[in-house]
Amino acid sequence: MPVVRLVAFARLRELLGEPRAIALPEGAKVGDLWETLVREEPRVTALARGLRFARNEALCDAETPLREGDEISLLPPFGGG
Amino acid sequence: MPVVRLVAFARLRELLGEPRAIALPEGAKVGDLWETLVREEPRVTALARGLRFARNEALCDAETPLREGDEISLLPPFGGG
Amino acid sequence: MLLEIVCDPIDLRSIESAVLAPGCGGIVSFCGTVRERADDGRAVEGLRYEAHEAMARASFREIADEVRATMPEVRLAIVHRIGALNVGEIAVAVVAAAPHRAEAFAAARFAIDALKERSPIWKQERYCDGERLWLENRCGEEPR
Amino acid sequence: MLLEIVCDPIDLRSIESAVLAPGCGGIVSFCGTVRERADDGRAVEGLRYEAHEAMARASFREIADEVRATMPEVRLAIVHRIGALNVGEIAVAVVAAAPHRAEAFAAARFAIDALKERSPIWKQERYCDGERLWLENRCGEEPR
Repeated sequence: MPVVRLVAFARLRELLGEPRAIALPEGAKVGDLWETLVREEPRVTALARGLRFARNEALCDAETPLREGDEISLLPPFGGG
Repeated sequence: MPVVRLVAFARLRELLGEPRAIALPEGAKVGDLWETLVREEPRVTALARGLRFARNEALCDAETPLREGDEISLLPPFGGG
Repeated sequence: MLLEIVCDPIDLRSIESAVLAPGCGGIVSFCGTVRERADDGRAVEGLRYEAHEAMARASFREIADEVRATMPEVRLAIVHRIGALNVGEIAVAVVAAAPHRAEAFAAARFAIDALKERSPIWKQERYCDGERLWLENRCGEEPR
Repeated sequence: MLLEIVCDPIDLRSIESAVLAPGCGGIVSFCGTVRERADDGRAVEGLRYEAHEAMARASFREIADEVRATMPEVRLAIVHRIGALNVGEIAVAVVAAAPHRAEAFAAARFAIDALKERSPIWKQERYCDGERLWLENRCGEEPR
């Protein structure tokens, strides 16, 4: 049961809340975390387009395995500048 | 005998001096003014490359006739910026 | 290289001073400010920016490294503000100093384009009518 | 449009303030300063600029008119200093503000390139070894 820290930004932060710990089944991947969040808050489904993930400040993909203590960031399309 | 005001810039100003009046024969053109200056100060010859003339603040060429009261500017290649 | 995410108002002059060196004859500054009207003409009350600060700073370093690799003489600053901004305030400043102007222009333009494309920063436009909208940069299209 | 030949030190911030409008989200400033070393490496004591002031101002207006014709939303300033300048001082400032950054970059770059090519302004480099040299812009070549 890895416990990871979830950090969401922009509209996703508004829907999912401030950074928090979340426990996932053994062997879970980043994509499984996203599926868990979709079940928790179905409105995030509409935000999947262009979404990127980062694990410990490095971009990763949905197949990346989760490890205890990982910080997983949900990065919607950027709007800086 | 048109009298024109001669204004030279940069190295030409150093050689020909500050703005001054200069009298030329009736029918003289801008090119004749230049020839007069070359006789007066032969060192300006080396500065003919890229030289442009202006008559009353508008670019002109050596064939432009001189008229009484004209301001004739000698514009070496630019160096601004 | 000055590469920062800041919460306080941006002082462009102090950034330029930090970048400028006696060997640099050309300095190009790009400054993005909060406009009073959105692209659709709606009156804007202000913006709110947020960032993954560590990743944004890392992206600035990556951009600066790429500039240095192709234009080693350029000195670069990238500073982005986060939090709430009012109309007219500076959201982002990119300053590039170089011995000659071609490199300064190229570096500044590259840096702001790259920032918009790859720095994890988000912008919420807040309109005078009360609506709030998270805006995405349109990458690969006509730059804003 | 602020288009000037000045004798006193250039205050870039006040030029930017004059140009910036609430509808402009991007502002690009180019600033040419006096370098401490010439292209050949010689130590520079300072520069001296002179201009045909009336013709130089007219050339700035012509440049601004051309910018307006192709980019009507751009607000532009061109200010060139003449007289004696020390190392590090600003010789020329071009500021372009526009709703979007592409136009601001394009206008600033066009204006400084055009100024170098067609404004009757002359630069004398004064070296620490005592020599003085009138320098010509290299038009149509790699821009400085």
